[in-house]
Amino acid sequence: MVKKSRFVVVAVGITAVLAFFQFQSVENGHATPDYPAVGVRTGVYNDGQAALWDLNITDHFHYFGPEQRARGYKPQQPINFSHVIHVQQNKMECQYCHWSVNKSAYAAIPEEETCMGCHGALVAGKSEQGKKDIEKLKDYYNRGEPIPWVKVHVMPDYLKFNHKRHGKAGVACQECHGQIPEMAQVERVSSMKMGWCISCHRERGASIDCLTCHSHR
Amino acid sequence: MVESSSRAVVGIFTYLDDALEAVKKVKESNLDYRMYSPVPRHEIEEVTYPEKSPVRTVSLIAAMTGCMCGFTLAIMCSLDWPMRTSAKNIASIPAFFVPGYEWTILFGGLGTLLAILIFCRIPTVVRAAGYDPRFSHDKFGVVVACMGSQVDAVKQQLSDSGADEVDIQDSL
Amino acid sequence: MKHIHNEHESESEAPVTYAEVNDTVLKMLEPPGTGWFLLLFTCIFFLVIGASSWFYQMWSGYGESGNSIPIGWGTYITNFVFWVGIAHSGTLISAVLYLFRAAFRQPIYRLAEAMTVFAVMTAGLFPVIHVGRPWYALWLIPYPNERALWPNFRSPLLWDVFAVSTYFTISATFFFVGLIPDIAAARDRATTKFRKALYGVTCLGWRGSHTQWKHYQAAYLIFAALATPLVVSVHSVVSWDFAMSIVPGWHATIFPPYFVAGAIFSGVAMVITLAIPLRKAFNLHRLITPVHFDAMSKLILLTSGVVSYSYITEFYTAWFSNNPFERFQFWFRPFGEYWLPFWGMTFCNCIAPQLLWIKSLRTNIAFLFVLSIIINIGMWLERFNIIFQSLTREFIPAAWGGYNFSWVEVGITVGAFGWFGMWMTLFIKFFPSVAITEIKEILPPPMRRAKHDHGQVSAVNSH
Amino acid sequence: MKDDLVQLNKGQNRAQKNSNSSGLVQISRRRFLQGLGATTALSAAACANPAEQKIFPYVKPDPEQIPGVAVWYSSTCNECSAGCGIRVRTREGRAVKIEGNPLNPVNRGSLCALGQSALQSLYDPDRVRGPKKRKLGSIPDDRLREKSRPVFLDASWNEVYGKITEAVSKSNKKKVLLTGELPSSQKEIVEKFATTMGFSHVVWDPMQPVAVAKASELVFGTFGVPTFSLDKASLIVNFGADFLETWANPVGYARQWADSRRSKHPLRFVHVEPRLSLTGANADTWLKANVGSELEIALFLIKDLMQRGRVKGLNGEVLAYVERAVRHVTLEGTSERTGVSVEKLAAVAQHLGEAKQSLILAGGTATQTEDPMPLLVAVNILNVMLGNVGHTVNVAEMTVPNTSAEKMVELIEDMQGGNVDVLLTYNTNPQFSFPAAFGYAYGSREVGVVGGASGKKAGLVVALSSHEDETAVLADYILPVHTSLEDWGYNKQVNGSISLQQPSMRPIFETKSFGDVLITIASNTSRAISDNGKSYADFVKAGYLKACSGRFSGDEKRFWMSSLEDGGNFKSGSTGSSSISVSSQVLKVALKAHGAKRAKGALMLYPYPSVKSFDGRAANRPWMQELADPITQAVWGTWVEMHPDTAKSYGIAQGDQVRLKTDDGEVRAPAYITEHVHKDIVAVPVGQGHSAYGRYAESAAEGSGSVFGLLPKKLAKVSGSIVLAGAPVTVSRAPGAGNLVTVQDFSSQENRELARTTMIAGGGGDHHDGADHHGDDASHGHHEPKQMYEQREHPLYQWGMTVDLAACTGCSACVVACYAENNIPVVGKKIVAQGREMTWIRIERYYDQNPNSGEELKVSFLPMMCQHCQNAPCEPVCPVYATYHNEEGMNAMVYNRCVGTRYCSNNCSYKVRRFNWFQYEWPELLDWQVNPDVTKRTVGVMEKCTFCMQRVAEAKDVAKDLGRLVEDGDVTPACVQTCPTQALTFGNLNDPNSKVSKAARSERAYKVLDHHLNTQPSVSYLNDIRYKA
Repeated sequence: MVKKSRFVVVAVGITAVLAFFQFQSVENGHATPDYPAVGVRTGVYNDGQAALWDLNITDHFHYFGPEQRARGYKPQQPINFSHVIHVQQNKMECQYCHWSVNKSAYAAIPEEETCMGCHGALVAGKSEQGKKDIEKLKDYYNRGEPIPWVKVHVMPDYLKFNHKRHGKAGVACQECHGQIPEMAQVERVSSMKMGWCISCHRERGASIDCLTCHSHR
Repeated sequence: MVESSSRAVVGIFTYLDDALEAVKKVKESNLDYRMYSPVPRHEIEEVTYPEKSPVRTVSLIAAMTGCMCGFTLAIMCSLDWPMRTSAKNIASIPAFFVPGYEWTILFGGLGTLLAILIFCRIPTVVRAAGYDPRFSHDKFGVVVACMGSQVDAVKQQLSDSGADEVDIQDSL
Repeated sequence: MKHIHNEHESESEAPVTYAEVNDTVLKMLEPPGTGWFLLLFTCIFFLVIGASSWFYQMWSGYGESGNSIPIGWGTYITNFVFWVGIAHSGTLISAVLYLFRAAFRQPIYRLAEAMTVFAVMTAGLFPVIHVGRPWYALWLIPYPNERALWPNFRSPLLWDVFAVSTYFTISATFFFVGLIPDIAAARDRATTKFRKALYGVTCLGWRGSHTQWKHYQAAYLIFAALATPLVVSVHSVVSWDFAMSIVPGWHATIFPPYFVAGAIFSGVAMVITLAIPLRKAFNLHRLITPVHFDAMSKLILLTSGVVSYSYITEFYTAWFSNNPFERFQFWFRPFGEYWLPFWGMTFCNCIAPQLLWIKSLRTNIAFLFVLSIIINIGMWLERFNIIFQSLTREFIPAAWGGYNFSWVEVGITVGAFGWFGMWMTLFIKFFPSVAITEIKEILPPPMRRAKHDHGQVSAVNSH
Repeated sequence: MKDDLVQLNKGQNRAQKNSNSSGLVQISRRRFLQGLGATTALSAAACANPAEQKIFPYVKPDPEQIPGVAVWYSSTCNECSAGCGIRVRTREGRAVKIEGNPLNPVNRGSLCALGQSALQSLYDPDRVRGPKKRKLGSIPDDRLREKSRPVFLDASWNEVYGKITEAVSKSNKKKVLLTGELPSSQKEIVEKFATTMGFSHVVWDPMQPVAVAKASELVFGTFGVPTFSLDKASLIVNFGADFLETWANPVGYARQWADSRRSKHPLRFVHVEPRLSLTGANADTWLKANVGSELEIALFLIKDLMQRGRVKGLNGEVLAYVERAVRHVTLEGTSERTGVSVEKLAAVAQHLGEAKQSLILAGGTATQTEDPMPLLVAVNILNVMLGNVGHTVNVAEMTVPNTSAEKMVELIEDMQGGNVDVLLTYNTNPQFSFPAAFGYAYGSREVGVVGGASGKKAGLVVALSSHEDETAVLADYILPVHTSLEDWGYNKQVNGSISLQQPSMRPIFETKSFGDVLITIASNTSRAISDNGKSYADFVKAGYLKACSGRFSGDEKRFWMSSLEDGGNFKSGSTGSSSISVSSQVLKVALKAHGAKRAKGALMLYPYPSVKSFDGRAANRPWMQELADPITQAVWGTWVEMHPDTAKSYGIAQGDQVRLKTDDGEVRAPAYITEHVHKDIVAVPVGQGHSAYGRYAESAAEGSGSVFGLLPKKLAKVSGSIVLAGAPVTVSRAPGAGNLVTVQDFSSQENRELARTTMIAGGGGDHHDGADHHGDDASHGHHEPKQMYEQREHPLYQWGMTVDLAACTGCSACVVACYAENNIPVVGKKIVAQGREMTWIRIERYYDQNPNSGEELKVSFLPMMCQHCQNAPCEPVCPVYATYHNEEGMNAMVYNRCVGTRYCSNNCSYKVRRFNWFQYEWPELLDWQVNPDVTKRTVGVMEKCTFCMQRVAEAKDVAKDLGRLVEDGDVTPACVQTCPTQALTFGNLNDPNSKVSKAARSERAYKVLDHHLNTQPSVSYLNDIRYKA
């Protein structure tokens, strides 16, 4: 009898842990409720649901797959650029800096000159850290060196995501990138696994032809 | 050990017909018994368990479930994300006969295994009353469960039938 | 059962008793000698060669195999088909012959069935070895995944996944269920602690009570009935890997029966190859008798006939179809660049077995051993012919090309034999490789009052 | 070398760097290289997490660039002197693809294989990356064997400039500037430089048809190569001019030829040569005449015409001269001496006599013999007699080659005599391509400024070169100059159009423009060749605007900008002259056939340029090495073509190593046995056998030695060009196995009707009448079997392609285009030998003896790429849907779903699928060319032609922005775009008015194997058209 009960305890335990992660993933998705009012669920869809069942170890463990493709990847950047200050507090538009997002498949990282447009003479930073970072920026700029930003949204090869098309179809930035305006340090909030993309594509009646995303471009 | 407690009387037989003789007698006296043999014999079945085994039904149900699951899996998976290959139908039933068929067999087999485990009460760690290692070798055994008062009669009955040895054990 | 017994009697020896069966078979499980260890380590050595070859191939790239663009499948798929074929006769002997109540199966069936299970285990490795990205081979399994993708149920390769996995599960279950009473017998005789524990656990507490036997018998019959169609289906499905394609030389409706016959042919040969040394090593002469070899020889003769007929039919069909590609292919096989494997196959599979028409050769153990190996080589060549020859000369002459045999393939092929041999070697020392219960079943039960003609037997007592 | 090329990235399958998907990478070069180094280092640590990926912003925005959007630059191709217009596609500042400029009348949007491969010259990993000086004491050897390879040290520009200034000012002997054939702008600045600085200018380019130009002078009175109009002719008789491959303007001529061939009245094409060339393979009648007997045929044709009374344009002494020459010519005699049958000769003569408009051509190796003039003169006279001058032969628009072998010889003699003290070389490689017997290497060692420390060794030979080729390594200093893709320039065409050349990207290394180097040298010696210190770019702009003066009114700047956009100004000014009388200079040439002089026991050497090797400049470009030669189907390195009978007599079998020996040198190469060379010759492609030039060129040579090394030390009579053909060679079997790798080992179609031909009768008649199909009946092409399954519907698009075999010449430009566009790895000779080449499109070449006309040879070229079948056999067999059929009729291949069972390849009846057997990597610098729109494939996955779906996606993207559907012409896959003959068309089959659907409905259309297999390909082929003999 003892043995049987032990088995039950273990089973219940495992189920509970799984359920915890299950719900937590949903919880995470809803973590940032209402900024700005885009009125969509942010980066959830079926995130993690299928993945829980996925036996594909290569996608799950860092030993086999890159950590950079996991949700919650939050690398340290060379300059502590804060979207909170720029977007939330100063109400800048995403496209002001990421100007190519509606012109190209790629949403460009802003040129240093764009930064220098404000920071060159006008804005020196309020906090100590901020001042330091702006100095760093100026250093890079004066040396003519690009800032080696660390890629947050590392996508696997042979996936061609087109920002322009998604933008023009009315997909808000937050839907995939999460509440960037509230992030002092940018973090990957969506798994950006295929099932996640597909659930949205299905929901909105977008094409689920493989070549839509796995064409070369 | 109380007199009225149940006991197991174990008769060890060399000859099959002797053992069966003993079983018949035990059955007449309406006692609970178990017969051990090193080999399945239809003679034993005729005497001890003439009815059909329920295993067959379980297997049938499992196999039919398997067939359904196989086809369903194939069809549902294909329809979930319809992808055309060549000009073939999305749900091309002839092709799905293979998973359907294979799962019929697979489920049937696993169902049968389950049925054996259930009906034969295995795996078990419970020591069987009256079991003797010789029963897997070349001896037949008849174990009769009886109340302490019946022990002697049963013992007599078994030795009369030709048992080589008759032991008395505590029943579980 | 009766006539089997008569055959036993004809050997002018004392009839076999229940006790003798147990004694002889369980004696095989006694602590192994040097020879066994030597065999085991040889097998493991081969396995290490194979495993390291495979790892080398994964590390370096699939190009370490000999495949090229016209010949996308090569040695590995040949090995796959070969081992699946080997597996077949095991099921044939254990299940089909059980249903037909062919009593000659009893002494060899356990061996055949072990061979089935281990051969399927070996065969199952090859599709994984042969794919370009083995670490993604699990995508062939329909499991819910984060990509929301399912496999293609229209692909013969997926059928393979179903067929081979089902085959492995069923034959392993069948094998194990058959083993349970015998393990129980071993348990009852076990002396060492390790063996007691091993058998105690694996026999699942089997006692052999009348209800257990009743359900067991019923279930066993059902298993046999379920495994029987597998004998036909598994190799049919494997043959569809070829027959469902459009490659000249592959695209033929004769393939399923042809493959099944070939499988049984090679499987029986393999049983002989294994049974002869086993019989000698463990002195099983009284259990595995010339009668059994005679019966297996006849089976070989029959299947050789079927296989030869299939070869002829292939040629006839190619000619009759008036399809230029088919015609070219079947001209190419005997007279083209790779004529040697074709004629080797013809010799091994069609000509050599004809010697079995001679009765004395059917029970000549040495001859049978050699012949069985020849047949195994022939059957490997048959798969070679089907796979290589068809692919090397397909539709577009500009794309015709050759194969680059590599030592990596040889290593993996050798490793497969090591893998198979290792399991077989371990098995014969740890589990009864001759079916105790089933042999006992065909023996007359000890009766005090002889109802039939077995008065003699009943007089013989054990101990 | 191949190890460098195919860096088998062992065990690193998963950790592939995806530099191609990070379209934002735009950083300084140095930085980029550093990053590259870091990535490599990290990927060396197996099983570790891949390095965190960086994303680099621009420091300053580039107004031209939107990250992820290609920028195109119009320019001019400098690979040969035809001067095709090109458009260079750049992504984030890197040139990734070269295409033809559709506005340029020379090539009308097409480009040959060589022109496209210029990218790999730009990104040559062995490029000279900075100025270099020879290490003291490392003296170059004649043979430049590995051991004596000179060592170069880094130098600075100023150091070398200083040396040059010093040498020029000290110079008291000849100063020579040795260049290749230059585009107009460079020619102008060189002229200026030469006159100002007192340099003499010598030009060497082995590919220039100097003899043809000389013959024009003799017959028409002007030195130059006339412009031909192939499309106006109804009959072409060609003596060896490979105008579909390398001769004159191959892209333009191929287009003209094809336009006529697929028209209702196709021209008839007769080709005479001793070795089947690609051009000959496209002929209706291929005459394998005895070596040197081409003149006999020409004379016979003249005689035949005279008998027909067609002596227009000949009069007086010229007529007498011609009459004298053909007095003894008879049909039988000609047949006997040429080895061409009487019937064929008579037929050719008859066709010629009946043709409304014809064209006689001579060129190529046939006119680079010891005495080429008689043939060329006879051909010109034939053109005059036939009235072709002014119609198909435009003598008013003559290209004038500056190349002069005589001047080269003079220069070498001067050098050997110590009469030269400054030698600058640019864009030419005489050490490789000038007959070694003349001793250029020896001469260059004698060049020096007198007064140096140790006799000669203060010498000054400066190579202005972007590659360390054989000539450059002989120099004392190497100054790295821009490749044509980094430089400015313009080229004036004979018809008056001017094409402009502009840099398509910033220079990769510390290189300078050739023009700027000259300007600096001049200014350092206080002499100016450009106005007050202006750069070469300014010189080009000024020169261009001056040349265009009168072509524009108004804003000069706007005109300049629009010219840059268009790639030049293409107003053609001149008109062809109507008729011409034969110059009496011709009388100097004895029109007498003397047959081939074959030394006893020796065969005649027949070197030829091919689309694959050209003159040798393509040798260090992996694409061109791996490209299968369309005729032999051989890859990497060189080979020796021999007739089976000849080979047998020497005991040589296919692939055996063969030694060719002349008095002047030796070549070892594997034998290629083919019936389509004359018994008396050994044919060897030129351009291979480099001893310097780079890793690919040198390793592919395998120590074979260059064919130019076999040539005799003599110049041709009258024309003064080098003697390419005819050197007697001793052939023997060399020890060891030759390394011959061909991608196609079987040449027969086995009657499988893969490449089909419509045989037409009659001279120039409408081929739609009396069409007679080669092989089975025509209905196969329009075979519509009953389908078992409902066919897939294609709501919007059904992409499809047609291939017009009548237009396809087999030139393989499409193959290189595909390599460039789709990031196809070059795998090297060893892996190709294993049957693992990666080309997505291949040119199948079949030899068929046409049953309708006896022994007539019929060569078919069949471009084979993924057929995108509607009933694709590959699709249903894939267990994981890695390949499937999409709504747009494409056979999709999803690489990252592929497990690698290779079942699809087995089941592909066209065998067009390619498998990544290893992890192929691009060596540093060549990887700059990788197209960011196309994924590099990892090990273990299948790949194949995608119909350039990245271009389809781009077109759809653009169309969507414009709110419309993709229209016909919006999408052109790389192969279709570049096809010189426009044999390929691509488009939407759903649209009944699209070009491709019209072509697919043509009655010539058929689908390969479809009638057997019902695969329903999306690619239709149009029957080849050939005349019955």
